[in-house]
Amino acid sequence: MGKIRYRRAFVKENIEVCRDLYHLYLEVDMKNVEPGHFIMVWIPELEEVPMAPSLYRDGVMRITYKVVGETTKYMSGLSIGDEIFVRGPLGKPFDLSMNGRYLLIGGGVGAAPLIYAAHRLAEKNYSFTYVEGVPNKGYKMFIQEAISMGGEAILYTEDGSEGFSGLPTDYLRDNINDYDMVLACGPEAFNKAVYELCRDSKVNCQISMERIVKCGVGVCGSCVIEETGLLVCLDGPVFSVSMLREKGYDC
Amino acid sequence: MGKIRYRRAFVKENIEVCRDLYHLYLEVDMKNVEPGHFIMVWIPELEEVPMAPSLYRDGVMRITYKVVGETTKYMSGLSIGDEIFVRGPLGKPFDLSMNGRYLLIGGGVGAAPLIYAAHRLAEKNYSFTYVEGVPNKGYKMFIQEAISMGGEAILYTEDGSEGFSGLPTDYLRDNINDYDMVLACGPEAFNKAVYELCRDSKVNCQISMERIVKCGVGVCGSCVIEETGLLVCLDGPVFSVSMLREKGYDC
Amino acid sequence: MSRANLEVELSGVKLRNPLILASGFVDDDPSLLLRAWKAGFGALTTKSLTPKPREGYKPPIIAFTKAGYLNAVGLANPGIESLPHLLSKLPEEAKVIVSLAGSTPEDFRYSSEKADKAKVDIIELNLSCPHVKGMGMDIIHDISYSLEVIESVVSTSSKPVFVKLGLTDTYLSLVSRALDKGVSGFTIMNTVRAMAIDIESLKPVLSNVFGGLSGPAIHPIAVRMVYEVYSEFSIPIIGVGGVDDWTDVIEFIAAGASGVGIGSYLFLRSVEKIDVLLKGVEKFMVDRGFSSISEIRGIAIKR
Amino acid sequence: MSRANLEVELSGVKLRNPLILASGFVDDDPSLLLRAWKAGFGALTTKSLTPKPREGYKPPIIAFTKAGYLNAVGLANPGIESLPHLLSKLPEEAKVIVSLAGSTPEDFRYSSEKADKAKVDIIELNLSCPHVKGMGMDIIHDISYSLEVIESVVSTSSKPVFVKLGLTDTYLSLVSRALDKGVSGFTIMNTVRAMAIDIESLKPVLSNVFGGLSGPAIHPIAVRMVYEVYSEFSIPIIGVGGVDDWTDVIEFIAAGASGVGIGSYLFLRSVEKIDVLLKGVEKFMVDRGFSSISEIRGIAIKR
Ligand SMILES: Cc1cc2nc3c(=O)[nH]c(=O)nc-3n(C[C@H](O)[C@H](O)[C@H](O)COP(=O)(O)OP(=O)(O)OC[C@H]3O[C@@H](n4cnc5c(N)ncnc54)[C@H](O)[C@@H]3O)c2cc1C
Ligand SMILES: Cc1cc2nc3c(=O)[nH]c(=O)nc-3n(C[C@H](O)[C@H](O)[C@H](O)COP(=O)(O)OP(=O)(O)OC[C@H]3O[C@@H](n4cnc5c(N)ncnc54)[C@H](O)[C@@H]3O)c2cc1C
Ligand SMILES: Cc1cc2nc3c(=O)[nH]c(=O)nc-3n(C[C@H](O)[C@H](O)[C@H](O)COP(=O)(O)O)c2cc1C
Ligand SMILES: Cc1cc2nc3c(=O)[nH]c(=O)nc-3n(C[C@H](O)[C@H](O)[C@H](O)COP(=O)(O)O)c2cc1C
Ligand code: FES
Ligand code: FES
Repeated sequence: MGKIRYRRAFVKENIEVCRDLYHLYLEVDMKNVEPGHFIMVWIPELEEVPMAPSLYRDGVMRITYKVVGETTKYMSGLSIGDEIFVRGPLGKPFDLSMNGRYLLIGGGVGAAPLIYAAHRLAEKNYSFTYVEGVPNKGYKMFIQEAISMGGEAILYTEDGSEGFSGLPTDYLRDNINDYDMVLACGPEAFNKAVYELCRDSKVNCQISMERIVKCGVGVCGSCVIEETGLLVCLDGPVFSVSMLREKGYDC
Repeated sequence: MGKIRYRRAFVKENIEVCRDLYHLYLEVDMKNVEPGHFIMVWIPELEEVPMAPSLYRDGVMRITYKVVGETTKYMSGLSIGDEIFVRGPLGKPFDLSMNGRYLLIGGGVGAAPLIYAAHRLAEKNYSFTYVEGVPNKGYKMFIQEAISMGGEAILYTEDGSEGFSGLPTDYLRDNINDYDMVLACGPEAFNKAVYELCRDSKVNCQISMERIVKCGVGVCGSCVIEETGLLVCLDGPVFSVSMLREKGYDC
Repeated sequence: MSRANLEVELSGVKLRNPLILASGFVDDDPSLLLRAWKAGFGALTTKSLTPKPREGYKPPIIAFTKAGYLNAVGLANPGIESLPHLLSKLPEEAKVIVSLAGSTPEDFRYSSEKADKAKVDIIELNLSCPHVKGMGMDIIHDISYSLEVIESVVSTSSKPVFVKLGLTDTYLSLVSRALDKGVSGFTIMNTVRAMAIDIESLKPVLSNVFGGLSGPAIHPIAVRMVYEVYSEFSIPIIGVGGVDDWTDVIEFIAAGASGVGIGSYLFLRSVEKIDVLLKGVEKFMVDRGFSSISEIRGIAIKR
Repeated sequence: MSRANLEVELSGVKLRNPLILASGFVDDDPSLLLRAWKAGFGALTTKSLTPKPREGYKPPIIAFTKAGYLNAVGLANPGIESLPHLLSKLPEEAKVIVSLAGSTPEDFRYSSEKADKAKVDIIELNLSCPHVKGMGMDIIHDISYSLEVIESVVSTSSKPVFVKLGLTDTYLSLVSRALDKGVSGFTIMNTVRAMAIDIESLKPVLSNVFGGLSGPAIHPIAVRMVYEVYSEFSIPIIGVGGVDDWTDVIEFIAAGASGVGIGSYLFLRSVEKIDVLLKGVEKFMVDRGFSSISEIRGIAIKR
């Protein structure tokens, strides 16, 4: 019970990538935060929201977030030294145990847990390709970081302002058979497209899903993936395509 | 919290030593019951009373008890296969770590934890003398047992019907300087006499004390040793003479 | 291992075992209810449904304390009209308790008329939510108002009606008077109003400040209430509160419960884990020579 | 480590720190009270004393549950006449709260007159013991009777009078009306009526069947009551219930308590162990830059 308590997190940096996209660096002591895990970020005056760290190393957690509403707006105004509160880690992370060729494919801010996964894969010397899809070049997040780890990194922009023009799912469609494992995270439509491609080509795939997380611990039912009975916060957020299929995500 | 729960104890034997003195053998699974520890014996229809086992080995606990009131009377009527309930172990046991010459001196049923201590000392190959004081030869409890372990065993009867005539404290008075450590347990007057002898001759001594134990876990105050602020159930039941002295047992 | 019969009967409704999904736990989506049924519950309780859908409070809606959990979900629910949809995936044989919440006798009558037409077995009136003004404890603290609510449902419904009690000074007299009105049984108990302050921020954790305490903390209170009600009235009871392992299930039954609600057990545990409880209960029965749950029911009552 | 000032004031009584030995814990013998004082408490509460000595219930008088403890001591106590003896070993500077129990206003007046003459700083009226008929919850459930009891003491006593509350439906209105009668503060809270059934024997553990739940289980309820009372009335409060580590002490103070009672913490722990709590509180204050307890008091109240 007493397990899930808040920890104080001190803002070290809060960097604007582009108008509504930020990297927040937090000094916080938390054990065992793996790629794909999420934490709950609590702003006592406002709300508590789920975030999947884009890195956690040496007591510093990076949260890459998009301003979409009140809480993320508030976060964008945080300054160095401010304190917020986090609890976690929650959920089940990516399974990175298989030694093989990984494709990491992120839609928008969904890239956050994937770049963290890339770090882990690089540490293990597993080969990976990192594909990031963003609206335009201003939103480019982790391409440089992926390259510096020795991975292959491919950018897709919707407006063609840099890298390939189009959606990262285009890459997946064309190269799916070159990989042993696909890791994906993005908006629902993106995830669905990844799901269908991997289901049909029978490639191993894990997708980090997003729903409204309220309790974060599997009791309120808010984060259910319709039709499947699966809970994002407890059974996920990372699900294998085969699990989703078995539980009726197709319906 | 959940720690102290009852265990079912099955009666294996309930042997009458003499009119109001019995050995009760219980089959019960309990961890780490050491000589000097006490357990609470619960008869759901009646009461719960403290007892210091006279042996615990291979899942069988021996309780040597004297019938003094309702609960012990009830216990004397238990038959093979009956079940009662026990919780523990509670309190602090005898410290048997010193390698030296031990004198174990028991008054009446107070001999119970001492014979258990004798077993432990024998296992360690420490030398000991076991002295038991009882009203008459019918009450003789553990003399044979002490001898069979290779210890010296001396009986005192109040009526002189066997062994030495008189009180075991007589033995202590005369031989106190032959020992490095005295372990004692008996009625209050006996304990007090042992206390004074050991205090004056500065021999190491541990005495197991008796008071009314109600909660057994240090909260109700019922088992206080007057003047000292010491609790039999939590600080004891085994106390060193130096601790008793420091806390004002003399007053 | 040999088997024991875990079936129980609750006001004429036969359950395959005494475990009942408590109201408010992963029970507001058809696929979640189906999953819970497949996990092996004897019956499922829906989230408390109000005449209109409710949003509920903002997160944090839960807090962890040393001995239990706090929640202030705020009766978030999809509304009574969603009931047929909620039950749409369940197989014919599934047993369902619909939980109703509201502010007035009219609210409850409105919802119970809908419930009456749905495939539900028991109607449970939640009069005891401790963190929504006008919808829970405010009702049960007022016995005559509670009786009006109860009457509005019992008088029109064809299903057995249970009242969900919270901890109040006067619940025993409510029980007695509710029985006179034709209530079939009681669900005992709801959470207890409580709160937690986070030591890092020095702020109340719950966005609503106050919430309901559940989990092991309240179990001894729930056992006492079940025991008191059963020893006085010998009626059908669902014991809920702090079941954390199979011994707690047996404890409720020994105190007089026929059904046992499972709620906070599901914090950080998937519903399939109730299997551990079922196996534990069955093993206990076999080991101790009980062949049916009814042999254990109320066995601890001291007369 | 640098130091923080732990002193607090409670209705004009200065305590060296906020920790107060709760009523009923190793407090019915002069040597035990002395030991507790030496262990470092800011004040000591006596066992609830009745006009005549009481035997109390037969063991088992305590039970262990997963989340807390149950007790049914039955108000065993040496009687009010023993008060001077009980306090006889304490040094001049020791702060003492005498707890009184009884059935009638006359009982309380009788005892408080004795208490008034003894070296005590505060008189606490225990109106909330949950397991003795006619002596606890039976009083506090009846507000006007409680007020009679309170008046009988307040009207004659020269000492500050605290009322010890239990969890009841109406405690906030009792607080408001008791303040009108001249009560100085409140001790919040007593144990909650509860029980445990032993799974091995399938029998209630306590000889009295029902007892009072204490320990971590009730802490979130106690914090809520302190918070509710403090935010409404801003009066002196002793928070008691489930303190298990220093964070619980801070939580009580942040909710509005000035003093913090230590009770179940002492299960299987000697009184000297409160040192750990004191050190923890002090370290927290130094780390977080608080120089006095009053800076933390009520800090969590949301306005
Ligand atoms: C497991 C998981 C990991 C996530 N990781 C990240 C991340 O790394 N970076 C990032 O930018 N975003 C992440 N999100 C999404 C993020 O939680 C929401 O963007 C955030 O909650 C919006 O809060 P708000 O108050 O600013 O917006 P609101 O005003 O509350 O709502 C704006 C939008 O956000 C969605 N939303 C609101 N609350 C939640 C919630 N509790 N859970 C999910 N979605 C919500 C709503 O559907 C709405 O469309 C993650 C979500 C989940 C479930
Ligand atoms: C640590 C400890 C270990 C003990 N070990 C043994 C043992 O191994 N064998 C043995 O025969 N006796 C032992 N006793 C004493 C034993 O607990 C009492 O004889 C027993 O409780 C009497 O219960 P009753 O109901 O039969 O008698 P009652 O009718 O309750 O009382 C008879 C007498 O026993 C004493 N007594 C009653 N209840 C208690 C109690 N809870 N604690 C202490 N004394 C009590 C009373 O002072 C009274 O003189 C031990 C006591 C303590 C404190
Ligand atoms: C998150 C959560 C939501 C709840 N929602 C409801 C509800 O909608 N209706 C209701 O009657 N009880 C509700 N409850 C109370 C539970 O049904 C149950 O009575 C209580 O939690 C005690 O059982 P437990 O200790 O097993 O959780 C809720 C409890 C929790 C923790
Ligand atoms: C063994 C025991 C005895 C108690 N005796 C009394 C008492 O005599 N008078 C009283 O007001 N409260 C009594 N209480 C209640 C405590 O003072 C306290 O209010 C309660 O235990 C909650 O605090 P805790 O959780 O820290 O124990 C007793 C509690 C216990 C466990
Ligand atoms: S957020 Fe509550 S169940 Fe997932
Ligand atoms: S028996 Fe209660 S303190 Fe020792």
